[in-house]
Amino acid sequence: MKKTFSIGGVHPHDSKIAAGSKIETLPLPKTVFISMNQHLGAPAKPTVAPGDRVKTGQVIGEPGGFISAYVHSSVTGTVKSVGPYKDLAGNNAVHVEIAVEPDEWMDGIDTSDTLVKEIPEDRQFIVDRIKNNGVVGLGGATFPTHVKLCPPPEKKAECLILNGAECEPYLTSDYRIMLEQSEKIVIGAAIMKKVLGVSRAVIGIEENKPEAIVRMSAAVASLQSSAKGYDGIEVMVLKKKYPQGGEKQLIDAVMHRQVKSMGLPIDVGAVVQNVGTSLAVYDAVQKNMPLITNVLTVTGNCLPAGRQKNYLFRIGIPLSFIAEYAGGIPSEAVKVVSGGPMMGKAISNMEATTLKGSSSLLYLTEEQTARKPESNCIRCGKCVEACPMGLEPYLLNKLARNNMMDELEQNAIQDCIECGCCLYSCPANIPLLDVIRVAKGEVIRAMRARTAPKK
Amino acid sequence: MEYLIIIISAIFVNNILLAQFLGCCPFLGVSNKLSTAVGMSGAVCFVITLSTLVTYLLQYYVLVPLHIEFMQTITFILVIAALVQMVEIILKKISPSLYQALGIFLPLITTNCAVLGIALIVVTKEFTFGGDPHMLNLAESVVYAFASSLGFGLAMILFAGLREQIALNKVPKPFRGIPIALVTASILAMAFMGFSGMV
Amino acid sequence: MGKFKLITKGLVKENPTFVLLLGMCPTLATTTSAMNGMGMGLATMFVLVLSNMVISATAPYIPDKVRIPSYIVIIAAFVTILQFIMQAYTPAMYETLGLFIPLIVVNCIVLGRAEAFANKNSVIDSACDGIGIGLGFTMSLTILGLVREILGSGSAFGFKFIEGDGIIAFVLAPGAFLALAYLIVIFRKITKIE
Amino acid sequence: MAIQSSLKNMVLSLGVICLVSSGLLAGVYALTKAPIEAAAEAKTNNAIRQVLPEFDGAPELKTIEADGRTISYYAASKGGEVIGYAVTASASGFSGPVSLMVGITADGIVYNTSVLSQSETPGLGAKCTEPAFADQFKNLNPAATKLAVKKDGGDIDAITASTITSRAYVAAVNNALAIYETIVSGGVPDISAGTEAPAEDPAAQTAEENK
Amino acid sequence: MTTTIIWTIVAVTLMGLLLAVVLYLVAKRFKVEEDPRIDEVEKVMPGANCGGCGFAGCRAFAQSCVEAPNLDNNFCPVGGNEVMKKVAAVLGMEVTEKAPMVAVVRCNGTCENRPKTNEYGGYQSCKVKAALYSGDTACPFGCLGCGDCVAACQFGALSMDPVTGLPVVDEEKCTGCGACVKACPKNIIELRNKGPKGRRVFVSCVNKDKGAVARKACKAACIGCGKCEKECPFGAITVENNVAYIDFNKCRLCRKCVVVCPTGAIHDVNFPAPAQKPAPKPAASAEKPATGKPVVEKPAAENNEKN
Amino acid sequence: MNKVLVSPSPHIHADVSTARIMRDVVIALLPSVVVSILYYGWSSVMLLAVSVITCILVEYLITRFLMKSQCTISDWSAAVTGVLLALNLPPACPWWVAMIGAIFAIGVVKMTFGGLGQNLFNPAIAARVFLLVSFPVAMTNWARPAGFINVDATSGATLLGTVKEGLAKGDSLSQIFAANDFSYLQTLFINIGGSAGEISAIAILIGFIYLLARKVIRPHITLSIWATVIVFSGIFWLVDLLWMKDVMIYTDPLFNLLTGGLLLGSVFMATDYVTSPMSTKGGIVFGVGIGLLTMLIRYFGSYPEGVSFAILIMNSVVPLINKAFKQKKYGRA
Ligand SMILES: Cc1cc2nc3c(=O)[nH]c(=O)nc-3n(C[C@H](O)[C@H](O)[C@H](O)COP(=O)(O)O)c2cc1C
Ligand SMILES: Cc1cc2nc3c(=O)[nH]c(=O)nc-3n(C[C@H](O)[C@H](O)[C@H](O)COP(=O)(O)O)c2cc1C
Ligand SMILES: Cc1cc2nc3c(=O)[nH]c(=O)nc-3n(C[C@H](O)[C@H](O)[C@H](O)COP(=O)(O)O)c2cc1C
Ligand SMILES: Cc1cc2nc3c(=O)[nH]c(=O)nc-3n(C[C@H](O)[C@H](O)[C@H](O)CO)c2cc1C
Ligand code: SF4
Ligand code: SF4
Ligand code: SF4
Ligand code: SF4
Ligand code: FES
Repeated sequence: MKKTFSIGGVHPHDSKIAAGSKIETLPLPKTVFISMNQHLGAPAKPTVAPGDRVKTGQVIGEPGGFISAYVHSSVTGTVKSVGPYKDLAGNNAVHVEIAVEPDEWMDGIDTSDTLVKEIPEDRQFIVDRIKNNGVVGLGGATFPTHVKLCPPPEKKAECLILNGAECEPYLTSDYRIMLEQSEKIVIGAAIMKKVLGVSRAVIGIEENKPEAIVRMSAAVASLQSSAKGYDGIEVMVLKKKYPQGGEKQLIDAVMHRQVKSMGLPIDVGAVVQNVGTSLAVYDAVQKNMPLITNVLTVTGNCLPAGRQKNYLFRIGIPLSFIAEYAGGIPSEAVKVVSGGPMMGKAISNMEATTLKGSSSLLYLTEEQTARKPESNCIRCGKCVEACPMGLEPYLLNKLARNNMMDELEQNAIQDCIECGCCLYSCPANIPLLDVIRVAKGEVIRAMRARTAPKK
Repeated sequence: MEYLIIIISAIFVNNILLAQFLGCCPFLGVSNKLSTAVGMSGAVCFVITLSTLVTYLLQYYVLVPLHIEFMQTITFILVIAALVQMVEIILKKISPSLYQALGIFLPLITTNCAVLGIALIVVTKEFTFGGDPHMLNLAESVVYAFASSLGFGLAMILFAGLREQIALNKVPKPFRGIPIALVTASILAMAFMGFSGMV
Repeated sequence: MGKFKLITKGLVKENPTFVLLLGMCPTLATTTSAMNGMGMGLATMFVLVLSNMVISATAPYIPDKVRIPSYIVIIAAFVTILQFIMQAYTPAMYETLGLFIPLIVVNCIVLGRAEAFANKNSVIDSACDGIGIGLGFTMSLTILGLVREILGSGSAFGFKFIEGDGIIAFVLAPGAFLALAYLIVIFRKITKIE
Repeated sequence: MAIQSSLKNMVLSLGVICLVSSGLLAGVYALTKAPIEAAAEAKTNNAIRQVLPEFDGAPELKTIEADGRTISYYAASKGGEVIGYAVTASASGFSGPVSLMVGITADGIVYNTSVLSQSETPGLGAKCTEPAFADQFKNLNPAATKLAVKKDGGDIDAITASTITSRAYVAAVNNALAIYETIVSGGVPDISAGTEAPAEDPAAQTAEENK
Repeated sequence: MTTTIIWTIVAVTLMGLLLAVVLYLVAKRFKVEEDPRIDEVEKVMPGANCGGCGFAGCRAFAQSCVEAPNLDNNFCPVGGNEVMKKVAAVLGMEVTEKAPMVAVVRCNGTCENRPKTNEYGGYQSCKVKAALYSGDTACPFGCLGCGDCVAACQFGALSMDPVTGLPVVDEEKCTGCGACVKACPKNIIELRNKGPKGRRVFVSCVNKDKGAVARKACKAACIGCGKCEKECPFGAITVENNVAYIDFNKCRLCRKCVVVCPTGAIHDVNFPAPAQKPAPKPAASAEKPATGKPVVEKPAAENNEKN
Repeated sequence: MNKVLVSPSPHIHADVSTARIMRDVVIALLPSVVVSILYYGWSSVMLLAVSVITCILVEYLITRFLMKSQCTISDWSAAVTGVLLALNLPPACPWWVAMIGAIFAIGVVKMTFGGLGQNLFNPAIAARVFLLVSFPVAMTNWARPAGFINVDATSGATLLGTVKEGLAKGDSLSQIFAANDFSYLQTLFINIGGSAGEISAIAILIGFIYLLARKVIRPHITLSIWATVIVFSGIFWLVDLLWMKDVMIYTDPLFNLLTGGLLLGSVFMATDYVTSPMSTKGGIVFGVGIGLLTMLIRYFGSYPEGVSFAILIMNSVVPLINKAFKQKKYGRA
């Protein structure tokens, strides 16, 4: 039997419609807006001022804290403004606005196509490259990668897991890079393996991507036979089940270990990185290329077959530009989601720009996405069965609505990974996750407040 | 066997709360939370058993020889009141933790029908546990009292669990609080009728 | 407060059964018929009025620490007197109400009124208070008994108006809880007291 | 407000209250003792009168020793001759003892029965007090009737849905008949069975008086 | 008979005496530690247990009053000065009077002033909505309209106006407990001095965007133009982050600012007549947007002696 | 794009709804309904009609006029309660008994608690018990009305009732079975007497399989009830068989499984989401409890049938079970 995680999970329809579309490169618009808030943690501090000229790959924002990352210009041009600009949720964030001119790359960046297989020996060199090139996790959380690769000395990593699950329906960007950039991903994995000093790296891929499994296995085999440092890397086929890609679930599936409540993967010796992150690590380390591009899927059932696309984009391109370039928003669509349908964010402001972690423009129709009116919970237990964390969403929902903070904590609301399985499967259409997400925030805040003064 | 019959009868078949209506005030009053219900039940168990023992002795070694059985009510309640207060104080001194768990309910218990009720039933009612109708002897009395209080605890704890669940739901406004608790108690009493005839 | 008000407040605003929810055991146990309910109510009222008066008269002379035991003795004395009288003159009713006559001693209404009213007020006022609350209790028990009797046995005050039985559950334990629940709701609706 | 809680005050006040209350109680007790006893006696006499044909004066309370237990019964006489016995007997019903007063005439016929106490369910077993059921035991000749409910192969119609109570009633009557037999025969009563017809002639009564 | 009577009296009296002695000894050995004044203070509290005072319910507040050296830091917003005086009387302490406060809603983005740009489809809760995005209008600061504040108010002082889509405070019911202030994720509700006869002037907007952006989002937004700041003779108004704020301790209710505000973002309530314009400015008045309900609201409790 | 919709994730939903689940339960009940109509004829039709219509009507009236809330009859749950109640009544019981039962089920047991999902007790079961207590005569009248098909069966009494009566008389099982001409084949297809829903084991099992196939229920509760009944009665029966062969008084496991309302109760009523525990472990505890109580009542109680009481009693334990037996959580021991 193929491996998978042990608790809960759901099986939404795959809908990987754009899987067959090769990655195309998007052209550049006249202006880009590069957000200083591209990653988890403190926003970056802009280091340029209006009127400055910047080159492609030049640093324009420096880390604003320990958990933060560099931001680089994705284009060559003149800074027009530095200030608030609305993100895809309509909230203000600091963006650098640049008028685009033809590309002029920063010195030291290798823009050639040659594959560099030799892995640098110096770990510090690798980590610096990753940090200086602004690499963050591309699996969704955009957590600064260098932080994750430098666990505190008392915690020992045992296994690197490359997350190629892409368990969300519709999304195909990870799939496409696994097909088209397999070697680079494996090299990235070998680099991270080196940094972490682990002997094992597992590339987890769900069974619904057979071609990716073949290609990645071939890449691993060829690299293992042609260069050093690739031992211990394997491809693992996983059963199709959402949220396989959640790192806690992936660790459970791959290592049969469970991260304890409020713990980090490193506590059980695991480091999980997205395959896209691995590609970015390759670029950063082997080519000194900052993270200014990523792949994004434009998809949706209401989009005609020919317009299902995977694009290589530069950060800072307005979403409306992409939508326009890709043939406009279909008229049946009522919702545009950035990310997958289970965890992605609905976009209220199409003028917002792409970020390092952008992965899709997903068009959903009213029929697909409109929530049905909420009715009473019938205690069917479908949410309990679906929850991959073994929580009782129906109970959390009721406790939250009655403001019972202590009971919420006792019932482990803080463990919720916001995967959406509960809301997805509730026959009574109860907005479980909506309620849980906010209450979880409050509980975690209360827990922190409690422990903070003691330290 | 006879003790088994007494126990089953007192806990399930003739449940002190759901069939005999003794101790309804705390049943409705302090059953909001499971933890308080458990504490209250424990305290009631203790007091009922102890006071039945004492009042049984009082009845057969004081009142009957003196031919003043008609003073049952007044003497029993006095003794129970004093007993409860004494227990409270002793408990406070000996075991503060137990006092925290059970003791705080003790004052509630003096004016609880269940205690005086059981004490009176034991010395006034004939029972037919398996055999012919007869008055209970000391051992039977104490077992009966203890089992009755277990029945109290059982009903109380089930009820508290149910009420905690009700508290999470949206009960129609006019029914909130006591009315819905009474409806629940009604169905619970109906469920307990299933035990009828078991002894 | 006027004497009239003292008497009427027990009927509605401070109704011991529907508003204060006191004395639940006799309320539930003895209301299998309207007559029984009324009998229980009147018996309680007897004790309530007399003990209220005596406690009101003696309160100034009772030290705080023996307050409760003293009240209990006074109440228990009246209960026993009631027992004698009922045994002598209404033996049938005495037998029907059974255990719940001596249990008047622990009825929270009686001790509650002593604590909350009688020991702070004059003898006359305490008597009125006792009458008011007692009437309220009697009224509630009679109504509850009546409802249960009508539904459960198809009769009212013993007067049978249907053939055969009613919905027997109503004369049994579940019916007691159920009828009381709905009466409280109706009472709340009518009087708009929460 | 209240006076101080000193030891003297406490003892004094509680003592006085107890003294007065108990005195009052004792007084009322003395006053009502007679009516209470009269009421109790009236109740028994009424019950006896109900279950036996007319007799003179008050029935005589007697007891017999049987099975190590003392069983009391009433003998009623008319014109100096014992015309019948009123026997109390009970059996386990649905929710406690069903206790009957059974009147048996000197010739062994069940004259009538009356329920002394029962705690059966209202609407079900409690119907055993109603004539529809109880009248089956009027003028019943145990020799001619099979004293058992129909379900058990007897001649008595059970109360609907209350077989248990009906059985108890029948058993109590049977018990009474057994006691009657002991009374007339002086033997040991068999409380549990006793459906046979009464035996020969009344024998010496070994009952002695009490109190 | 007589023996029975005698035994009755003896037995019961003996028991009573015994009990009295035991209780006396008991009472002597175990003294009650709790301060009886806590009960007394609790009795004068309103008993709403709303937590507005910052304590876990009325009894906790009472306890803290009893323990505190003075009452300066303890104030029951529900009971107001009345109750605090009573508490002080119980404890024999002084109270410093607090001006009565009332909740005001600082958003003027009615459906008309601030058209919807998208439709919100999640759980109807401001908290949830705010966590998701900036809201279903172009103004990222304005009221979200799901009524968390209404649900938070224990006193029924808040209700949603179905026409404007904004909450309305019933100032007679509002006790100034501040629960709504805590509930609003957008920090729109503020507790302000109730003002003499309920009269007060405030800026009904919290939009921090630059003037043009704010104006585009909402016709009645404060655009941070600073006219009111210049106009105010008492220096009560400050403009910061593109939004004006009136300090209610400095404001003397002259209403000059109300007149000059080009968007009608400044509200004056409970004044008998609308603020007088010195001279009509045709261009501005023609464009002047519909303000929510500047001079409406129920008349304040007439002439309260508290001031 | 003429409308922009924004909501929190997830943005898609599984193809499930309350109404669909409830409709599936009604469908699963159809075989039993058909058998009951064929076997008991018009009286069965009438009971079903009265019960279902009253349930729906009462729910409608209460939501409309008393609660003044969204009307919920379109979720089909009232219909489920109605059908189940009707299937639980003796076929000869008068229509007004069904009506009172339906009013009690919906009006008291369901709506006073706030409607679907909020009730603590199973409405249909509670109503049946209420009727049993209130109208013991009507509810134990097993006379068999004329049906559309003619099955040759004699008396009206239920098997369990017959056995209980016989035992009370002092007969042994073999005598009773011989007198009543009992065969297992018969119980499987058509019981000789009983409420409308318990006549055919096959019909109920078809419904069970349908519910499982549609993933409406999971089998753990039902199976644990069966297992408990088999084990419990098996022990008594074996002891009886080995040591008291001539005077057997304990019925065998298969008999207990196939007679009475056990199948109906374990498949359709113990599995009611609202009134059963959430976790699998909890469900098993719940099922074992029902099985045990059923057998205790059957063997030792005064009622011949114990499933209804057993379910009702276990309903009241559900909140405690839910607290004690939680789903296994990720990363917590
Ligand atoms: C507040 C916070 C602190 C974290 N600290 C660390 C850390 O110290 N070391 C580490 O390796 N990962 C750390 N992580 C990263 C998480 O383990 C996880 O990889 C990241 O949140 C992305 O996972 P996701 O996409 O499943 O949410 C942290 C994450 C958060 C949110
Ligand atoms: C419910 C859920 C589903 C996820 N699905 C995926 C996924 O399909 N692919 C993926 O790469 N990361 C997924 N993630 C993010 C991973 O948990 C994790 O953050 C990521 O693999 C860490 O790698 P990164 O730091 O390179 O992003 C998911 C997270 C959650 C909470
Ligand atoms: C609450 C309740 C009270 C009952 N009361 C009696 C009763 O007083 N007498 C009785 O014989 N059976 C009583 N029963 C038992 C049932 O009615 C039982 O079915 C009956 O005794 C035996 O049925 P049958 O008489 O139809 O054979 C009671 C049952 C319940 C649930
Ligand atoms: C599997 C399943 C079983 C059900 N069983 C019952 C039942 O036994 N009795 C009932 O009244 N409703 C039943 N219902 C319907 C519904 O859950 C019930 O009316 C609720 O208890 C009312 O809140 C059932 C529903 C489902 C899905
Ligand atoms: S969103 Fe949270 S509660 Fe819901 S299924 Fe996922 S982990 Fe469980
Ligand atoms: S899935 Fe929905 S209806 Fe079912 S238990 Fe969970 S919250 Fe309730
Ligand atoms: S409106 Fe706000 S401040 Fe006023 S009473 Fe309500 S919650 Fe408290
Ligand atoms: S004022 Fe705040 S809490 Fe109230 S509706 Fe508006 S956003 Fe929500
Ligand atoms: S009357 Fe209060 S406990 Fe019985």
